[in-house]
Amino acid sequence: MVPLSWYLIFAAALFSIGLFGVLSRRNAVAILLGVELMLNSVNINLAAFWRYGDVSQMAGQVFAIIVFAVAAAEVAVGLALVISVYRRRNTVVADEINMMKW
Amino acid sequence: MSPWIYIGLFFIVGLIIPVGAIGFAWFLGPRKSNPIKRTTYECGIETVGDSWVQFKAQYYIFALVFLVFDVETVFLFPWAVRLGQLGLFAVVEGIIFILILLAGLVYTWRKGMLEWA
Amino acid sequence: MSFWNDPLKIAADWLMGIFTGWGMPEIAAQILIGFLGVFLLVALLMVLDIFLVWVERKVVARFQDRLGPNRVGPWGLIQPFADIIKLIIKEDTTPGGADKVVYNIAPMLSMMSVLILWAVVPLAPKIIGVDLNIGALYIIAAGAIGTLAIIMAGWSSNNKFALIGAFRQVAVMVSFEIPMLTMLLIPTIFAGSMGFNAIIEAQDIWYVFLAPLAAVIFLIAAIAELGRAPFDMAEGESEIVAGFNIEYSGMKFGMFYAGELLHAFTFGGFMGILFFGGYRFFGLEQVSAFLAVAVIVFKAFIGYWIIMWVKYTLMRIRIDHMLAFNWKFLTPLAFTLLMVTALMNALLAGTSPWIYTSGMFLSNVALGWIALEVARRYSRRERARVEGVVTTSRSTLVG
Amino acid sequence: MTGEQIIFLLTALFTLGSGVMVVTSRNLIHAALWLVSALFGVAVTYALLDAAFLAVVQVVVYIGAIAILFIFAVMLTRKDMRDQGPQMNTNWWFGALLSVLVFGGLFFLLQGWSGLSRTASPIPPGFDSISELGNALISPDAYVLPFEVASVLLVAALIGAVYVAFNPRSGDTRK
Amino acid sequence: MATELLIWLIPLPPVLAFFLIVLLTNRNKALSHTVGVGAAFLSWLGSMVVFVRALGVEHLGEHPFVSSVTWLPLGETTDTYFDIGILVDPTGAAVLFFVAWTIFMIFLYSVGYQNFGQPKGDHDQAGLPPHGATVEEHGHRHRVPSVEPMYSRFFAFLGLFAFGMYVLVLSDNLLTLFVGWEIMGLCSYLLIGFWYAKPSAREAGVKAFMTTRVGDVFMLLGVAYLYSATGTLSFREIFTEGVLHTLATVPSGVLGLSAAGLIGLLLFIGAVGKSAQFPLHVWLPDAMEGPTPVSAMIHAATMVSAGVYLVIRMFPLISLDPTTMAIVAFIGAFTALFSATIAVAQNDIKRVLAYSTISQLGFMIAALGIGAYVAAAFHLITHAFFKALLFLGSGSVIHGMEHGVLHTGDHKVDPQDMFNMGGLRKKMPITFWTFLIGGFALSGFPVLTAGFWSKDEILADAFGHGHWAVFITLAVAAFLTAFYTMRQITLTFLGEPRTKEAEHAQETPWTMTVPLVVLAFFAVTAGWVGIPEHFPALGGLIPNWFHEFVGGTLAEHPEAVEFSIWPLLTSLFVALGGLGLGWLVYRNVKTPAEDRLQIPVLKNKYYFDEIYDYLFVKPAYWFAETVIYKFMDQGVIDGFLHSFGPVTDRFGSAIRNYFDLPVINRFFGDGSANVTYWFGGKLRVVQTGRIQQYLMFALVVFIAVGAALYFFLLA
Repeated sequence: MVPLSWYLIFAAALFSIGLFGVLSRRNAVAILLGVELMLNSVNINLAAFWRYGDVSQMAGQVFAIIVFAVAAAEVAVGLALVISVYRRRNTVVADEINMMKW
Repeated sequence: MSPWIYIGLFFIVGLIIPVGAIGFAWFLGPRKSNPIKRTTYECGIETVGDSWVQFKAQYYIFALVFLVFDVETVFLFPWAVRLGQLGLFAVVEGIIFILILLAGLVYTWRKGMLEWA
Repeated sequence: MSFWNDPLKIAADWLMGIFTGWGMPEIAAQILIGFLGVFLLVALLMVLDIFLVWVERKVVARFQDRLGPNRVGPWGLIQPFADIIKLIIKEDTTPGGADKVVYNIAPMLSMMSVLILWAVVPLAPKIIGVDLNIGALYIIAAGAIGTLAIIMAGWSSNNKFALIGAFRQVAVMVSFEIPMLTMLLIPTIFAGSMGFNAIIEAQDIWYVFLAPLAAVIFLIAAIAELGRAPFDMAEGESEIVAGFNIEYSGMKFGMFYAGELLHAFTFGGFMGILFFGGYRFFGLEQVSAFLAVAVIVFKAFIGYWIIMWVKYTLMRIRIDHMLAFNWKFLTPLAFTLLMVTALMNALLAGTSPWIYTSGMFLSNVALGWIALEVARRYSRRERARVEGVVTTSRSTLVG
Repeated sequence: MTGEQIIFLLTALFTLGSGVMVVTSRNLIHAALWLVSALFGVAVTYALLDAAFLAVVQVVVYIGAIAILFIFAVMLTRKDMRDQGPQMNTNWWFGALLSVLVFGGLFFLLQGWSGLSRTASPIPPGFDSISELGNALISPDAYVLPFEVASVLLVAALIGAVYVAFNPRSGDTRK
Repeated sequence: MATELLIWLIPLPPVLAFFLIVLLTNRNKALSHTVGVGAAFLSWLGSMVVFVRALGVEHLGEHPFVSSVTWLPLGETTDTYFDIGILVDPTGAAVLFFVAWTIFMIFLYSVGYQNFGQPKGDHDQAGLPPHGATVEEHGHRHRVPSVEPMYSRFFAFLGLFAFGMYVLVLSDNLLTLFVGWEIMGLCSYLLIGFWYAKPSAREAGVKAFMTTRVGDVFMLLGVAYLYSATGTLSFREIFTEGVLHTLATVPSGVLGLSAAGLIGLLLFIGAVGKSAQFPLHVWLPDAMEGPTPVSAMIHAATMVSAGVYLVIRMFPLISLDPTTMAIVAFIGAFTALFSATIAVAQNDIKRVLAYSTISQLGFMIAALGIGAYVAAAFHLITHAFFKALLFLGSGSVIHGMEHGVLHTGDHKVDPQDMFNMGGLRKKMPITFWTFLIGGFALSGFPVLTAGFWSKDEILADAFGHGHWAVFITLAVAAFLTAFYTMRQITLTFLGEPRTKEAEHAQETPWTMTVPLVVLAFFAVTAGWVGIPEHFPALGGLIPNWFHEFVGGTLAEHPEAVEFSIWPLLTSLFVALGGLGLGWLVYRNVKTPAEDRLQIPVLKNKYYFDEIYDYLFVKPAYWFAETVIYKFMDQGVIDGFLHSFGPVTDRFGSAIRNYFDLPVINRFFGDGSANVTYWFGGKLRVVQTGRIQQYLMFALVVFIAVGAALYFFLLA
C-alpha cells in the first residue's frame, strides 16, 4: 500500500516544477503550461485526501472537479489574453508585456 | 485486483501491436533514403515557405467553445447517473445548468463567433 | 457454470492451474493471464481489421456498381493480406524537416486509441475486458487520444497541407464530440449507470425505441468523430491533398488506415450497445456466451454497414457548413433532447413500461419534428434572402 | 515493495520527468505534448487512488480539450518565439531557487505532520463513487451551489475569452 | 409573515434593484428610479412592520428577533460554521427605524435632485454634473437644469448602498456586519467619485476609500483576534457572561490591555475611520464632492452612523476595559470640539455641515466613552434625522442657487458658497423653514427640538458621572455648534440677497421638499420619546420610553442618571447663547473679508491635509519616485555593475574632498543625494511591470512570512 506521504510529496514536487515554469519561462503560453501543472498537483492532493480520509465524504472529488472547471476557465481566458496581446503587440514574451508598469 | 490493471494492459498491448507492426515493417523494408524522397509533398510543385502557417482565430474559438462544453458535460455525468433516484428537483437543477450553458452558446452565436468566415 | 456460459473464467482457471503449477506467484500469473487475454482479443481485432479492409472494398464496389477485389483468393479474400505485405516491405520514409519522434509516435497513438476502446466493450455477459463504471466517458477519453494523434501527425509532418488538414479534422472532431457526449448521457439516464454492461442489462426495451432521436444524433456525431464522409475533412483531396496523413507511407499509413476502419467498426458496436441492446437478442445471450458474441458482432457489422452506407451515399460537406450544422443545430438539439429526456424521465417515473416507452418515443419524435421544422423555416428564409434578387424579378414578371 | 508502490513510483517518475520537460522544452509544441504526458501520468495517479471518474475526466478534459486549446493557441501566436532566443527569462535561476525553496518548505511542513503515514482503508464493497459524486453534486445540502456556479463560471470564461481575444473593435479577426 | 422571515427580506429589494438597474433597466431613467425608489419603499415598509412588531414585544432585549443559517463550513468537524443571521434587538430596531426613514427619503429626494423630467443637457457628459439645457418656449430661449447623464447608475449605487446598510444593521454577527461595512465602503467610493470626470471628486473618492481602509484593516484585525479568542463572531454568543469575563481577564500582551480592551480598541479604530473621528476625519469634508443626496446618505444618516453603531453594538465588550473607554471618550470629546472650531470658519454650505457631522459623531463617541450608552444611541437617532434634513436642505439650497446660476449664466459663481447667498427665505420658504428646524435641532434649541433632548442627555450623563473634562469640552463644542449653525442660517437665508443668483433662486420640486418636511417632522418629534423623568414641567408627561426600550438591550439595565439642574442650564445657555451670538455677529456680514473668524488655521482645518500629505503621501511618492521608479529597466547584476563605477569614483572623490570641503557641505550637498541615488538603484527592480517578477517577490515575502510565522508561532 502506498502511504499518503508519497502522494503529497509527489504533488509538492509537481507543484514546484510548475512554479518554476511560471516564474522562469519567457513565453506567456509556457507560463500557462506551468500553471496547469500546479493546478494538477493540487488535484492530486485533493484526490489523495479523499482516498485516505473518509471515502464516503465526496468533498475531495467534488473539489477536484471544480478545479477542472477552474482550470478550463483559466486556460480559456489566459490563452485568449495571450492571443489578444499578441494581436495588439505582436509578442508573447511575458517580459515585454509590461504595460501595466505604472 | 484493480480493474485498472486491465486498462493498463490494454494500453500496453495497444502500443505493442502498432509498434511491433511498424518496427517489423521498418526492419523488412528497404532503407534507401535521399533528399528528394524526403522533400515535403504538397501538390506536386515545390513547396513555398514555412509549414507553420498562421491559422485563423476561428479554430481557437471552436476549441474554446468545445472546452467549455466538454467540462460542463463532465459535470452532467454524475448528475445523469443519479437522476433516476433523485426526482424532479435534480432534473430542474440540471436543466438550469444546461440553460446557463446554452446562454454562453447563444452569446457566442450572436457575437458572430461561430461563423467560419 | 459451463464453458459455454463463461468461457473466459474456465480458461483463466485452467491457465492459472498451469502457471501456478510452474511455480509462478499467483499475482504474476494473474497478470500474465490478463495479458494473454488482452493480447488474444487485440490480435483477433487486428485480424478482423484486415478482414474489414476487404469488407469495405467489397461494399464500396457494390455501392458503385463494381465488383471490388476478386482476383486474389476466393472472392478476393486474400487481397488485404497482399496489401499488408506491400505495406510492410515499403520503404519507411520520414520527410526532411519533420519532427521525427512526434512523427513516429502519432500513428501508434492513433491505432492505440482505437484498440483501447475494446477494454470496455462487453462481448457477452461475462466477456468484457473491464466492466468500468465510467464506460461512456472512457470512450470519449480514448477519442481524445485519437484527436491528439491527428494533431501530432499533422504538426510533425512539416507540411502545410498536413497541418491544415489536421486542424480542420480536429476542429470537426472536437465540435461533434459535444453532441456525442450529450447523447451518451441519455442511455446513462435510462440505465442509471455509465457502465456498458449495466446499460445493456437495463435494455429490456432497446433504447432506440425510447430515444430514436438520440440514436440518430449519436450516429451523426459518431460519423463526424470517425472522420468519415460526409464529414471526412481530412481527405478533402481537392483542397488539402490527403489531410493530416499526407506524408505517411508504408506501415505508418497503414496504422492510420486500419485505425480508421476498426474505429468505424467499433462505433458500429457502440451503436449496438447503447441503443440496440448489445449482446442481448431475445434471450439468445443466455444460451451461450458464444452466441452473445455473435450477436454483438452482428450488430456491430450492421452499425458498420450503416456508417459505410452513409459514407458512400453522401458527398462531403464544406467545413463551415459542417461546423455550423453542429453548433447551430445539432448541439442545441442535443441539449434540448437531454433536458426533455430528463424531464420526461422524472415525470413518467413509476408508470407502466408501455406508457413510459410511448411517452419517450413520442417526445423524441415530436422534438425531432419541431427541430426539422425550425431548420426548414430558417433555411427557407435564408434561401429567400440569398435568392432575393431572383425572386423579386420573378414576381415582377408575374405581376 | 509491493506492485502498487512500483507502479506509483514509475508513474511519479514519468510524470515528474514530463513536468520537467514541460518547463524546459524550447519548442512550445513539444512542451504542450510533454504536458499531455505529464497529465496522463496524473490520470494514472488518480486511477491508483481509485478515483476512476477523475482519471477519465482528466484525460477527457486535459488531453482532449486543454491540450488542443494550447496547441491551437501556439499556432495562433506564431513566429515570435519559435526556437530562437532564450526560453528562460533573466531571473530564471531565482525562479529555480524559489521553486526549490517551496518544495523544501512543503517537504519540511509535511514531515512535521502527524497524518502523513496514514494508510487508506479499503473501499467498502458496493460503494459506487460516481453515484456518490452525483449525490454530492446535486443534493441541496451538499454541493449543488458549486455545481451551478461552475456552469456560470464556465460561461463567464467563455464569454470573457471570446470577448477578450476577438473583440471586433480590436481589429481584423482573421489577420 | 413571520417577523424573522420579514427581517431576512428587508435588505433584498435594494440589492435586487441594483442588479435590475445595472443589467436591465439602465437605459430607461423612469423605470430605473421606479425600481430604485420602489425597492427603498419595500424595505422601508418591511422595516416599519418589524419596528412596530418589535415595540409590541415585552422585554425585547432578552428575546430579540433572531434567526440564522449556516454559511461557511470551517475545518474538519462538521458542526462548526460561520453563520449568517439576523438580529433585531431594541437598539437594532431603533436604528432600523431611522435608517429606513432616511434611506427612503433620500431615494425620493434623489429623483428631484438629479433633475428627473428635465431635458437632456446641451453638452453634458457622463462623469460630470449636469450643466443645464436650453429650451425654447413661447418663442424665447431660456436655460433650465438638465437631467443627470448617469441617472440610472446613481440609483443603482444607492440601492447597493442601502443593501449594505441594512445588512449591517440587521446582521447578528461581526462577519456579515463587516461585509455590509465594506459594501458601504465601496459604495461611498463609487458615489463620492460619482462625477468621476471631476478630478476633485475622483480624488475625494480615493481619499475616502483609503482613509476608511486604514480603519478597516484594524477592524479586521480586531475581528480576527476576537474570533481566535472566542471562536465565534455572533453577538449573542460573545455577549454572554462567561465569554466577556474571559475576555476581560485574559491579557493581550499589548500596551497592558486586556484582550477585551485590545479588541475593543481595534474595533474602535475601525469606527474611527468610518465615523470620521480624529485623526481619520480628513476624508469626510472632501467627500462633499459627491452629489448632495450622497452626502446626506453617507455622511449624515447612515454610513458614518455605522461606526457609532458598531461601537454601540460592541459596547458590552468595549466597556470592559477602562483604558479603552478613556481613549474612546478622549477621541470623541476632542473630535467634537476640534471639528466644531473648524466648522466656524468654513464658507461652503456643505462643508460646514460635514464638520458639524464629525463634531456630532464625536459627541456620540464621547458619550459611549463615558458609558452613556442610551444617550449615545438617542443622539445617533436624532442626529441622523436632523443631519439628513440639513444636508437635504443644503442640497435644496444649492439646487435653488444653481437655478439662479443658470438664469444669469455666470458659471463662475459658486452655488455652494454661503457668501453668495442671503435672503433665500423668501425664495425658498419650505426649504428655509425645514432648514431652520434642522438647524435648531442641531444646536439643541430647548424643549422643542430633538437635538436638545439627546444632547442634554449626553451632557447630563457626563455631569452625573463626574466626567468634568468631557462635560466642559462638550459644552464648549455645543456652544460652537449653535454658533456656526446660526451663522449658516443667517448667511444663507436671512438678510438680503448678496448676488444676482441668489435673487433668482427658486423653490425646488415636490420630490425634494416632501422628504424635507417628513424629516423635519422627525427632527422635532424624535426627541420627545426620551424626555428624562424628572425634567421640570415636562418630565413624566411622556414616559422616558426610549431609555427603557433601548436600555433593555444591555444585560444590566443602565440606571438613568440623577436629574440635575446644572447640565440643563448649561444646555440652555450654550444653545441659546450660541444661536444669539451667531445671529448678532453675522447679521450684517456681507463679504468673507468682514468675517473675523476666517482665521487661516481654522480655514485650513488645522492643516491636517497638509500634515498628512507631508507625513504619508509625500514619503510614499518619494519612495515610489526616487527609490523605485527611477531605475526601471535593469536587472540586479546590471545595476550593480553600473553603480559600482560611480560609487568607487564617488568614494575616491569623497576622500579627496574630505580635506577640501566642509563636512556639512559635502554631507548635505552631494553625499545624501548620491546615497539616495545609489540606494534607489539597488531597490528599483521592485517595480518592473513584469508579472513574473511580481510573483517572485510575492513568493519571497510569502515564504519569509510563512517561515517566520511557523518558527515563532508553531515551533
